[in-house]
Amino acid sequence: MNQENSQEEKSFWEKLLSIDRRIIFLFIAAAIAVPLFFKVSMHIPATPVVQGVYDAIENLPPGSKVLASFDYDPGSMPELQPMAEAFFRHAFRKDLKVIIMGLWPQGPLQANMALEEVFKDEDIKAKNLQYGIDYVNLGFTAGNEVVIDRMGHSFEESYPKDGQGTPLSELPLMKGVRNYDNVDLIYNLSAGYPGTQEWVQYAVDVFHVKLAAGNTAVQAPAMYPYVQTGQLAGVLGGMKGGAEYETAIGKPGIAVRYMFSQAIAHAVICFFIIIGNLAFFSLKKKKRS
Amino acid sequence: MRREVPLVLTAIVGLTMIIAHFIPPFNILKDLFEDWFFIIAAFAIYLGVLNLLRVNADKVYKKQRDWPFGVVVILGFLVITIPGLFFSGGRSFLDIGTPFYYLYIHVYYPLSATMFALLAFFVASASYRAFRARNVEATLLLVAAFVLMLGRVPIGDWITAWLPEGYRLGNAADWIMDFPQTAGQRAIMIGIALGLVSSALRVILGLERTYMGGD
Amino acid sequence: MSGEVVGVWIGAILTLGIFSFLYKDNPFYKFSEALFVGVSAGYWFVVTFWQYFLPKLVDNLSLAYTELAVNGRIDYHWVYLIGGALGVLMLLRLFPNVGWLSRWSLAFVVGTTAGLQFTRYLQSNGILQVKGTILPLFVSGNLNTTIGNIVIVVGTFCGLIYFFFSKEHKGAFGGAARVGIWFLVITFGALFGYTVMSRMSLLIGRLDYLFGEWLKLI
Amino acid sequence: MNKTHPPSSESKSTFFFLLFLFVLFFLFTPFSVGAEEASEVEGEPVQEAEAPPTPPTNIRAEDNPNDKGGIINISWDRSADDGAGANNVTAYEILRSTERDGVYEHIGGTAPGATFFSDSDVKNKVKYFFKVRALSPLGTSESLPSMAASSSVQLFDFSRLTLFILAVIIGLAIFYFISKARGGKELYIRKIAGLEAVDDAVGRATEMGRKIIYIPGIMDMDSMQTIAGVTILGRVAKLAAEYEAKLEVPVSRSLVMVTCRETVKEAYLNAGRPDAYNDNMVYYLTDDQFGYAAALDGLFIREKPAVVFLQGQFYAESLILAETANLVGAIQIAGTAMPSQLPFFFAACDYTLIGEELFAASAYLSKDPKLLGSLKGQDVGKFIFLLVIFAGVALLTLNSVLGWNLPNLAEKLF
Repeated sequence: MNQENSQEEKSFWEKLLSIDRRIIFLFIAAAIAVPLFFKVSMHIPATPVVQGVYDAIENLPPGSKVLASFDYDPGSMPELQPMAEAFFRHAFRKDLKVIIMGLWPQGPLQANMALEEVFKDEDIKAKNLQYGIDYVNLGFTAGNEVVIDRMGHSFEESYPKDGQGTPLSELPLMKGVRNYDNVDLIYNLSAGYPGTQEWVQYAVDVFHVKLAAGNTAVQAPAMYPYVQTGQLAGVLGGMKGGAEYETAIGKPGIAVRYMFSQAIAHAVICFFIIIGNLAFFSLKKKKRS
Repeated sequence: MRREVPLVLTAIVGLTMIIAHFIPPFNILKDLFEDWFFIIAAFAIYLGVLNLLRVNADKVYKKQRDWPFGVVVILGFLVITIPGLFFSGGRSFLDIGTPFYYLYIHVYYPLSATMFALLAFFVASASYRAFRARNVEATLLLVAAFVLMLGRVPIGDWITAWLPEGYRLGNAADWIMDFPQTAGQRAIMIGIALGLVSSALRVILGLERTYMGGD
Repeated sequence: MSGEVVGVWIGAILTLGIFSFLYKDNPFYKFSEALFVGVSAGYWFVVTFWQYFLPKLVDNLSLAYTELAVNGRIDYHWVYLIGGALGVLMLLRLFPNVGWLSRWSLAFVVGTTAGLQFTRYLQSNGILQVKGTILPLFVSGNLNTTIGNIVIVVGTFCGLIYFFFSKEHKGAFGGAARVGIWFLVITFGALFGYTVMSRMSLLIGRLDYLFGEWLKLI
Repeated sequence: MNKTHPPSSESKSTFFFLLFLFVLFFLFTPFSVGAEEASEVEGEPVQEAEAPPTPPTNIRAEDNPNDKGGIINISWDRSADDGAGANNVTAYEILRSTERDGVYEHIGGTAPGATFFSDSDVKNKVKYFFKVRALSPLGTSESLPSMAASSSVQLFDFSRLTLFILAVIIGLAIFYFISKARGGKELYIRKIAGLEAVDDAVGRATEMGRKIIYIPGIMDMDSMQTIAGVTILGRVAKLAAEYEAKLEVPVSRSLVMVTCRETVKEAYLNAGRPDAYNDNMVYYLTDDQFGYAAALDGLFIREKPAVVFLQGQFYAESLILAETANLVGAIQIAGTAMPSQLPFFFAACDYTLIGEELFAASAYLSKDPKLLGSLKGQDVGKFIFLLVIFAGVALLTLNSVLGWNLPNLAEKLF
C-alpha cells in the first residue's frame, strides 16, 4: 500500500516535470482571453516619466508644430498603437499641427491607421482637419540616423516630397519649416533601431530640440537615463505606459483595458515556475533518500 | 583576378571607412557607401526571389512532398507584387485605400502579428523548463526573472503590500534593472566591441576569407 | 459583404492558421506558412523597389542627368553609377561564366561593414560603456548610489574577466570570472522577466482581434 | 520616477531639506515678482511698453568644429523681454551678410527661448556677419552684428582623438599577436563549451542520418554579426563535408544567400568533397522577420534536424526558433551579440555563445594560430579597458572620500 502510494506520487511529480507544453499554452491562452471579457478597469495613475510626455504636449500653445516620427512596424502594434492614437487625440484636441514621418518603412502607415481610428471620434471629426494644413505625412526615407542628422540642416534634403509625392513647398503646413528650429517638439514612437536612442543622440544632443517618446516595454528602461538627464521629456513604456497616458488625457482606451489580462498572465507564468521547482525538488529529495 | 581583387578591395574599402571616421571631409563617404549598399541589396533581392520561385516551381513540377503549398507560395508572391508594383499608385503604394494596403492590413499584418504573438506561449514554456534552481547560476537566473516578472505588473506590489513602501517587488525589479543588470550588460557590450574590432580586422587583413569562395 | 468584412475574415482565419501550430503541424498551418512566405517575400520586394531602388539609384541619377541637361554641369550624383554598377555585377551570378564578378560587390559590402562597425562599436559599445563604469565607490550622504556604484563597477569588472580567452580561469582570476558569470546570469534572468510584459501584450492584441473585431464578443 | 529606491535616512533628510527650500521659494516668490513689476512701471514711461522688445545681445558666430566646413554656429543672449510680459518675444530671426554694414538677408528662425542656431548654408573661407532679430507683438528689434566668422575644413576630428588612439593601440595589439603566432608560438586559449560541442553535434547528425540546419541570423551583410555567422558556417560546413552530414542553410537575405553559397562551396572543396556540394543547400526564403520564422518552424517540425545552429544577429524571433528546435529534440548551438536576445538563447538552447564568443568562434574552430593570435590581441584590449576602469574608479573614489574636488577627468578624456 505504502509502496504503491509513493510509486504513484513519484510518477505524478515526474509527469509534472515533463508536462506537455500544450497544457501550458492552454493556461496562457485562458489567462489572457478570459479577463478580456471582464471589463475590469484598473486605475492606472501616470508615473512621472509618463507625466513628462503628457506635460510636454499639454503645455504647447495651439498652432505649435510637432514632428511625430513613427519608427515601428506592425509587430509592435499592441504596445505602440495605443500611444499613437492617444497622441493624435491629445494633439488635435490642443489644435497642434502634426508632421508625420518614419524611419521604418511601415511607420508612416501605422500613423495612417491611427489617424483613421482617431478621426472616428466626434470631437475630432468636428474640427474638420485638413491634410496639408493640420497634418502632413512625409512618409519613409531610408538611411536611419543619417536621416535625423540631415534633417537638422534641412527637412527638404531628406524629404523633398511628402508620402504622396507632393513637393514640401506646396504644403501650407510646411511653409517656414526648414529644420528642427521650426518645430516645437518631436514625438517619437520606437520599437528598436533606429529609434529614440538615435533621436536623442542625433537630434537632441546636436540640435537641442525637445523630445518626448513612447517605447516598447523591452526598450523603455534603456531610455530612463535620458529622462534623468533631461535629454528626453518623458517616455511611455510598453502597454502600461500607454495605459497611463490614456488615463492622463482622460480617454481610457485599449491599453487600459488590456492591463488586467497582462497581470493575470504574469501570475500564471510565475505559478508554473513555482510548480516546476516544487516538482524538481521533491524528485531530488526522493532520489537522495 | 577572381580572388585577389576582392581581397584587395575589402582591405582598401575597410581601411578607408576606418580612416574616414577621423577625417571630416571624408565623412561623406559613409553616407555614400551606405547608399551603395542599399542599391546592391536592391539588385540582389532579384536573386533571392528568383531562387524562391524556382525552388517552389521545382517542388510543384516534380510533385514533391507538400507540393500544393509550393503553389501557395508562388501565388502569394504574385498576389501582392502585381498590385504593389502596378496598381497601387506608384510610390504612394502604402496609402490607405490602395490594393497593396488592403493586402498589408488583412493578410500580411495578421500573419506577422500572430507569429510574433506565439512568443507569449514560448516565453511561458521556456521559463517553465529553464527556471529551475539546479545550481547557483540557475537559481540567480530564476530569482532575477521571477522578481522582474511580478515586479512589472501591479500584482507584484500587491503581494508585497505588507512591506514598507520603497522595499516592494516593484522597487526590487527596478533595482535589479538599474544596477546588476546594467553591470552585466556593460561587460557583454564591452566584450562585443572588442570581439567585433578583432573580427573586422581579420576580415580587412584577409585572414578570414571563407566567404569569398574559391577559384 | 464589404471589403472590410471580408478582410477581417481573411485575417482571422490566417490568425487561427498560425495559432494551430501550437497544437501540432497541420495542413492549415502549412497553408498559412506558405502564404506568409510568398506574401512577405513579395511585400519586401515591392518595398525594396519603391523605397530603396528608386530613391537611392534612379532619383540620384536623374538628378545628375537633369543637372547635366539643364546647366551642363557634371554633378557629384554621377558617383551613384558606381553603386549601380556594383548592383549589376551582383546580377551576373545568374550567368555561370561571369558569376565570379559578383564577388567584387560582396567584397565592397564586407569591407564597408567591417570598417564602419569597427569605429562605431569601439565608440558606443567600448569607450562609452567604459566611461559609464568610471564611478566613485563612495558618495557621501547617499547610501543607495554608493551601493549601486559598487555593484556596477564590480559586476562590469568581473564580467569582463569572464571573457578573457588567453588566461586560464583559475585561482583569484577564476573566482572573479565566476562572479562575472553570476552577473551575466542575473542580467539574463532580469531581461527575460522584463520582456515577458511585451510578449504578453502581443498575444492580448491578437486575441482582442479575434474576439472583438472578428466575433464581436467583446 | 517609478524607479523609487528604498529610502535611506540620508535621502530622507535631503528630501526634507529640498521641501524646506521649496516652501521658502513659494513663500517669497509672489513678493519678488511684485517688486519686479513695480520697478518696471516706475522706471519706464508707459509709452515705452509699446516699443519693440529689447534686442538680443552678445551675438557669437563660430565655425562648427571638427567637420568638413559648411556650418557656422550662431549663439546669443536672450532678449530681456523673452519669457514674460506683453512684450514677450515670439520668435528670433537670424540675419546674415557678407559685409558688416551691408544688407542682411533672413536665413532662418527659432522659437522663443532659444539661444542657438546653426547655419548650414555657408561657403567655406567666406566671411559672414550675423544679426539676430527679436520679434514680439509690439514690434521687432535687431541686435548688433557679430564678429566675422567663416567655416573651414578640418583635417582631423579632434573630438574623436581618444577613439583614434584606442583604435590604434588595440589594432596594433591584435596585429602584433597575429604576427607573433605566425612565428609558430603556441598560445593558450581557454575552452569554450559551445564550440567544443560542435564536433560531437556534427558527428551525431551523421549517425542519426538527420540534417544540420544552419541559420546565420536575420540581418543582411551590413552587420558584422552576419559576417561572423557566415565565417562560422565555413568551419561547420567543412566538418559536415568531412563527416558526410547533410547540411541545409535557409537564409533571409539575398546577399547572405550569395555569400553562404560561396562559403559552403569553398568549405566542401577544402574538405576534398566538391561533388557533395550543390547550390540547393543554401536557399532564400523571405526578407521578412516573422515570415522567415514561420517557414523555419515548419522546416524544423518536418525535417526534425539533429542540430540547429543559430549564429548571427537575431531579434524577437530568437525564442520562436529556439523553442521549436527544442521541441523536435535538436541540439541547439546558438550565438549572438544582441544583448536583448541572449537571455532567450541562454534559457532555451543547449549551448550559447555570448557576445564576444560569437566573434571568436571562427578563429577558435579554425585552430589556425594566426587567428588565435587575434584573440590574444582582444585580451590586451580588455586589459586596457580594465586598467582604465580601475584607475578611473580609484581616482574618483579618492576624490569623493578625500574631497579633492577634481575636475571630471572621464568627461574630459572621452
